[in-house]
Amino acid sequence: MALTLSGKTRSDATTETTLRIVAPVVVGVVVLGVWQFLVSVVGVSDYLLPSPAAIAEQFVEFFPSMMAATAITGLNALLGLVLGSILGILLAALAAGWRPIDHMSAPVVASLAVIPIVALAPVLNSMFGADSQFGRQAIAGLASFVPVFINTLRGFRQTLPVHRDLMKVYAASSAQIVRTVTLPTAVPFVFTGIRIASSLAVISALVAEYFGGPRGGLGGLISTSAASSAYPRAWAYVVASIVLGLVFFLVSLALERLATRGRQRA
Amino acid sequence: MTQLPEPQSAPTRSDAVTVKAVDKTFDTRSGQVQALSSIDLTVSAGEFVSLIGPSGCGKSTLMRLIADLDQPTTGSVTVFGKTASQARLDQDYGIAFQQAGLLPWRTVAANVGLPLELHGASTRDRTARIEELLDMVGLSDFSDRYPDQLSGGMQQRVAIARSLAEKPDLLLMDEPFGALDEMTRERMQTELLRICAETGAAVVFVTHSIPEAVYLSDRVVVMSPRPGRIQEIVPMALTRDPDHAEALREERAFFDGVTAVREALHTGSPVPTGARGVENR
Amino acid sequence: MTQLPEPQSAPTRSDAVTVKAVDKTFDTRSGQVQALSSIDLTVSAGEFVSLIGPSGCGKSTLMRLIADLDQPTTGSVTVFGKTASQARLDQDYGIAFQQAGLLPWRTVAANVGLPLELHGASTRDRTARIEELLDMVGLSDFSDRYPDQLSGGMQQRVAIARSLAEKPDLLLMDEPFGALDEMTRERMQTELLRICAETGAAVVFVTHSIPEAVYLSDRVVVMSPRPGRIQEIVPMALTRDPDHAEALREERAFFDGVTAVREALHTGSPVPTGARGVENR
Amino acid sequence: MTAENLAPAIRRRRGAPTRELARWGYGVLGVLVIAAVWELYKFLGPADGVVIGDARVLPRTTDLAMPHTWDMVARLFDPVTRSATANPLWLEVALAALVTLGIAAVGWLVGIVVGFALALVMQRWRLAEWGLLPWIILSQTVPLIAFAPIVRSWGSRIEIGAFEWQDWMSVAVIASYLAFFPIAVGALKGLQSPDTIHTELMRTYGVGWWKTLIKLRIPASVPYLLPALRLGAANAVVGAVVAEVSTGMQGGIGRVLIQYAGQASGDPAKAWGPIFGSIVLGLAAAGSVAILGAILRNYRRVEINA
Amino acid sequence: SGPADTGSGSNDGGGGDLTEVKLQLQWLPQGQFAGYFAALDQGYFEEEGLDVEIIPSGGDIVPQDALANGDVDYAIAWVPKVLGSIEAGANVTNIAQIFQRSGTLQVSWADSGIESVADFEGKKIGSWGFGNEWEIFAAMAAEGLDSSTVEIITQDFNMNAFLQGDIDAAQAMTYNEYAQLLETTNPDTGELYTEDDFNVISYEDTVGAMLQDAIWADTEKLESDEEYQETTVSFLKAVVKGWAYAAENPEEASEITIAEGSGWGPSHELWMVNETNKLIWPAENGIGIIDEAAFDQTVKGALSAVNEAGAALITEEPPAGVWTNEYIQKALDELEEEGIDTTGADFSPITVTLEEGGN
Ligand SMILES: Nc1ncnc2c1ncn2[C@@H]1O[C@H](COP(=O)(O)OP(=O)(O)OP(=O)(O)O)[C@@H](O)[C@H]1O
Ligand SMILES: Nc1ncnc2c1ncn2[C@@H]1O[C@H](COP(=O)(O)OP(=O)(O)OP(=O)(O)O)[C@@H](O)[C@H]1O
Ligand SMILES: Cc1ncc(C[n+]2csc(CCO)c2C)c(N)n1
Ligand SMILES: [Mg+2]
Ligand SMILES: [Mg+2]
Repeated sequence: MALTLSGKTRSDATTETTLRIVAPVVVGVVVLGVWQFLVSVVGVSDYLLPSPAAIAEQFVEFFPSMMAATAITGLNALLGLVLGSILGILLAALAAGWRPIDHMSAPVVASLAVIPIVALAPVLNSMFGADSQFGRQAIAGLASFVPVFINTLRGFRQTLPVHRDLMKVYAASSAQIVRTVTLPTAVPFVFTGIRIASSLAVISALVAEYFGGPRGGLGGLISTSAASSAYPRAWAYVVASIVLGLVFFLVSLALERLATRGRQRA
Repeated sequence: MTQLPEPQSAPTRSDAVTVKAVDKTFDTRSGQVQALSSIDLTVSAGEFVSLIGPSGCGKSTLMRLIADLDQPTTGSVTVFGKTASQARLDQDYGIAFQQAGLLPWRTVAANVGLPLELHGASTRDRTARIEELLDMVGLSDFSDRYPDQLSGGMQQRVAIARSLAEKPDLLLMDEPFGALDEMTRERMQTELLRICAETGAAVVFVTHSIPEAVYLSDRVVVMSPRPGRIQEIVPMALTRDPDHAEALREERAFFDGVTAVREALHTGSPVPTGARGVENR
Repeated sequence: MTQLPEPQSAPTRSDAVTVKAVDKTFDTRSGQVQALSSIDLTVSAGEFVSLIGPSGCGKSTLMRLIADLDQPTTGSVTVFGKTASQARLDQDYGIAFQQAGLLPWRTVAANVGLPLELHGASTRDRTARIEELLDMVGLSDFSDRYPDQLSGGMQQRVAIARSLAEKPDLLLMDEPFGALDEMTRERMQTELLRICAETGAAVVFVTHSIPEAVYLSDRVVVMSPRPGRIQEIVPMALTRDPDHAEALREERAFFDGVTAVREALHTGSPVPTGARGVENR
Repeated sequence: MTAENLAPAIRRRRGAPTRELARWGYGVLGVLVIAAVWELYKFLGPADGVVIGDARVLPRTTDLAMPHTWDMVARLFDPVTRSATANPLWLEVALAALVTLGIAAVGWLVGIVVGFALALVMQRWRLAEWGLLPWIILSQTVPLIAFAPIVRSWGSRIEIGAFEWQDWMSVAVIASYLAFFPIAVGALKGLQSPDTIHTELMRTYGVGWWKTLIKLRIPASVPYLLPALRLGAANAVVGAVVAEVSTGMQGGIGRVLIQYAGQASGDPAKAWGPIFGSIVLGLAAAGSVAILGAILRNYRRVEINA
Repeated sequence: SGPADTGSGSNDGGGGDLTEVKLQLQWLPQGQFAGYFAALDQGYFEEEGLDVEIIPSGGDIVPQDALANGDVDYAIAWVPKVLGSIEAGANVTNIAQIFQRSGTLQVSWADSGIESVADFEGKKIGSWGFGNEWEIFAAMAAEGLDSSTVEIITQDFNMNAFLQGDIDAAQAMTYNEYAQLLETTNPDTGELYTEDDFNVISYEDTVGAMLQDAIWADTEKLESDEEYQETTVSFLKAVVKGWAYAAENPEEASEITIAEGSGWGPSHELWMVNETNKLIWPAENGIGIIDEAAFDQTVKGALSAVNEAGAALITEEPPAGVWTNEYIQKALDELEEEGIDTTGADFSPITVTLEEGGN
């Protein structure tokens, strides 16, 4: 079946839309099924990697705490994402407008892109205080900053020469040029950056919880549960974090689609 | 062959464009490139002048100098008696490029209204003028569409409407129909002639197509390759009657014009009829 | 106007292409699109046939059916007496598109040699053939260059050399000169005629340009818009003499051919001379 | 790209070497500016930072929270501990970084194999793309620390002949989990990048999927693959460092990071050594992909915005 | 006397007969585990016919799970954490309670007024998490406080959060984090902090006290595998000798752990070995013997502790056979015969002066 689909240009649109949804669901169900089968029928040890059923059970049992934890981590990730994105956009605007800033920021941004959270978390906790969520938000912010900055800067460089000429022809002021051409051109790129940043923000906020700060977030609960061998519960929290990451990703994807709606790509 | 003396235009209005002894040299990584060399050209008000020549001969460069998108290395460019820069600030010309260059996030109406908006026209004036312009290019029904919902020909018509927004007395067009298919192109040409007749604007028109240049122009400026020079200026003797514009294309005078421009081009070009062997081996 | 009877080609060789009662319908999101409707066409061996028509009339689709890049909904396509698919596997045709479609990471020589390499020709045979082909298109000095170091016209010549690599008896060309400027285009046309004369290949040539079709073809197939049909087949009566190929463009017979094709086109097209108003308002 | 080359506004007159030098100069200047801002804020800012409402929006300026930049640098050249045999800090960090680099390289290679294999499968069967790609994206939202015990446990069960699972292999596997993602996505994009005109050309030559893959898709994927490999390399390093902490592996920079972080109360500048080390490590890993890019430069004649 | 090589000399060709044993630690190599490294270094394991590999762990490795999964043969872990694992299905047995006392402190500033667990109410209480927090919850439960009455803050690897006032009372091990405080300069005086600067609540003095470092073995193998039983006794004998060595030679022991990759400075390491010794010695009933009362108190505390997510550590009594003195007793008996003191009756700690930064 897959064979015939790949080669031919049989563009049955509705089939495609359906398959695009059904295929991943089938893959998911099959994997979960095989996993459950291995655990409950073949008898593979479910100690470290519990069965889907056991995880689901814990998920239901701890649902309220799951929600509360998701809210805490989600808020940190969101604030970090917003903060990092704003910083990224502003700095990218500076770098686009003034090349020395671009060159000067290059090594700093490259460094931020390769620095592990483990390295940064204790330092940020010391600097901003372990009793506030700010350290985690800062980490999520730094993680978001990098892709937003890179993509926004690229976006600012995408202004078509013909549009630039046009603005000059109209004797437009710098402010007018930015408003009518530069910004609208960059917007889809900014949103692409935000989409990439969204999952990073969640995972960073979550991992940062491993390294100090107030408790109650998903990361802390995953580690606490795992430390007392409550693996089904730990994985239930992992599922919650996946869902959180997915929500962030889908929302930012929707924003990106909205921002690029009705535009042809060059 | 030397340049023909320019025909004197009607003295009632001042000249639209005067290019005097212009040279243009670009600095590039691999050294200097002389794009234009001693260009002299006058375009009278209301006159339609085409620039034709092989790729890289400096047609676009010349047009950009007139539009003040670039400055000549030596020589001067005057538009309606002012400096090119002043003419640009005064919005004395409208311009259209090969790519329509519409802003994809604006509707057709908003694209056409862009120059008006930038220059602070009131919303009411703008709406009225946009309607008028879209009517002129036959796109009234499409004012709320986005550029990507239009065909290439329609997009180009929007760009032309936009270039006319400020009722300029001079239109600069750099291969505006280059991306269109032949049939659409012919239609657009006819339309452009009609619009020019309506508005009385002078036009500097860059093209690669001999028939297009012949069909549209009062004079065809044939340029030779680097360093770009004016090879010859061929005056056209076609009688323009907007109601029979199409028929023209099958007239003897038209074919004669084509032949004249072809020959002027081949004189300057390094690859005339018999020299093929030279290039191939 | 109905289809003219096809002129009988020399019976010594079988026909290059036979298209019989072909319909082609595409399924799209917004429903079915009929691209071609009851197409009948025969291209004799060694014959040069152009397809011309407004954008979207199905020229490319027809060519793709012949190349077995797509299958007809009904009807049959035969190439040298075999099915299109068999002909493709047998490498009975060479093909060139509007974009040269060279592989940017391969040198000119490696691009030309690609089909030979894929079909397992020995390195020695390959080198010899590549040399021959580059010589034919006049690019021997450029064999070690990369495509991005060539002008558009040169790239297109490489693509043509590549399409000739396996000495096909049929060349399929979809607007191969569409992206070139008029002057380069004219040179390429002349060159193509010479190559065809040398190799004796039949050609199916898609174009938007009337002069190009007229200049190159034995017959011009004029197509009408959706659903794509053959409007008329215009035989050309130009005497082809490779040594005076260029002069042809300024002959009466050439202009007559142009007029004939223009008229055939406008009969089928919904926008003839006077009907402009219909589209504009 | 070409549009940019032609755009007059962006053209520069200076020669390439000068420009390159200026770039580096600005880069160094950028780092110095950060250091200057750090010191300036440390000098001017209140000891307890700037607190608005409940949130401390600007950091504390104590030596504990923000050591002097010169102390951080000077600390690099002091011995790690008082013990007579102790190496200078920078050497200790460098040795650990090399260990991590080796492991990350293995993780990167595993990531390449897995990522590329997935990309091939997804390119070959569209249904596979639809079915797998969402999960591949989702996989990166799983905190990898959740795996550490599983990987170590499953690994320790592998014992084939003389081969025995080592601690560092667990770290490499976890590192590859981060590395494979950009490579799978980038390779898929790259393999799908050939224009229809090229794929159809191959079809007119009557060649099948494999030959098309080797002659067309793989060479065409290079411009997409290189940024993906660079991202993958950076991810492999980050993954290796985190996995070292997670599994408690000895000898790598992750271990040094937590060790010195634990000593930060009494020796605040010390903790910055391995932080700088991990940055240099990441930059080196990502930068080494540039060498690959130079080797493959003929395949990058068409640059893309990836 | 330096790293003596009593045992290493006997490694003459008998290497092939050694039984391979893997020991999983609960953290990175450091003085806390000096006895095991000393036993390795001094060749005590080899003398017992064992080829021991000591495996350190990091943040996410749970030693008792590595044991339960069969990855290792023995594991060091705190009793309350293992109780949780046992309820989750781990089948492991405590075979030697090395630490007789809890080494956990809750440290606050001398002027903070936090002098007992009852004072925690409304305060920011630091803990590392990772299952190290159950003593706090158990102690609070005994005072009628539940986890919602305090704000629990996860501490990271150092004491900066406490030093900077982010938390009111920090969790600290006598042998590690407390030393970290004492080797930090007080910015007000320019001198190191002293014990007088802090209030110290020791969980050992509360009902929340729980048993800590114990050696755990695979229950099933203990029951069915005779070879494993023998190995266990041999293993414990070597371990006891190792700890005895550490008690007598804290300086050498700390050098051994530094050589094994502990990254602490020398004075910190020595402090750690010395404080660890204090948690082990003297051992009235013999080192490693499990005191039933202490174990029951740990179980009781574990049953009463509920964390802030509402999860309990355990909900029912652990099964019988969760601990046994059988093997440690056998090991001690054999060692007594060899004339080794296993109670440390005359143990006396040394005095360690901490240097700045532990150096
Ligand atoms: N900004 C620039 N920097 C350097 N060289 C330039 C620049 N603009 C144009 N040139 C060079 O000047 C010459 C003339 O270019 P121009 O674009 O005016 O030619 P053209 O006649 O418009 O060609 P085409 O028909 O291809 O549009 C060319 O050789 C071109 O490479
Ligand atoms: N793969 C396809 N799926 C759906 N519709 C298609 C497909 N290919 C072509 N069409 C439609 O078939 C019609 C004919 O297309 P075709 O490309 O053959 O036209 P053409 O004559 O080559 O046009 P042009 O001159 O613009 O190249 C068009 O309406 C087009 O939209
Ligand atoms: C990431 C991480 N941080 C702290 C601990 C806590 N911890 C476990 S054992 C021990 C005492 C020896 O210092 C301590 C503090 C941990 N397990 N993992
Ligand atoms: Mg031009
Ligand atoms: Mg086509």
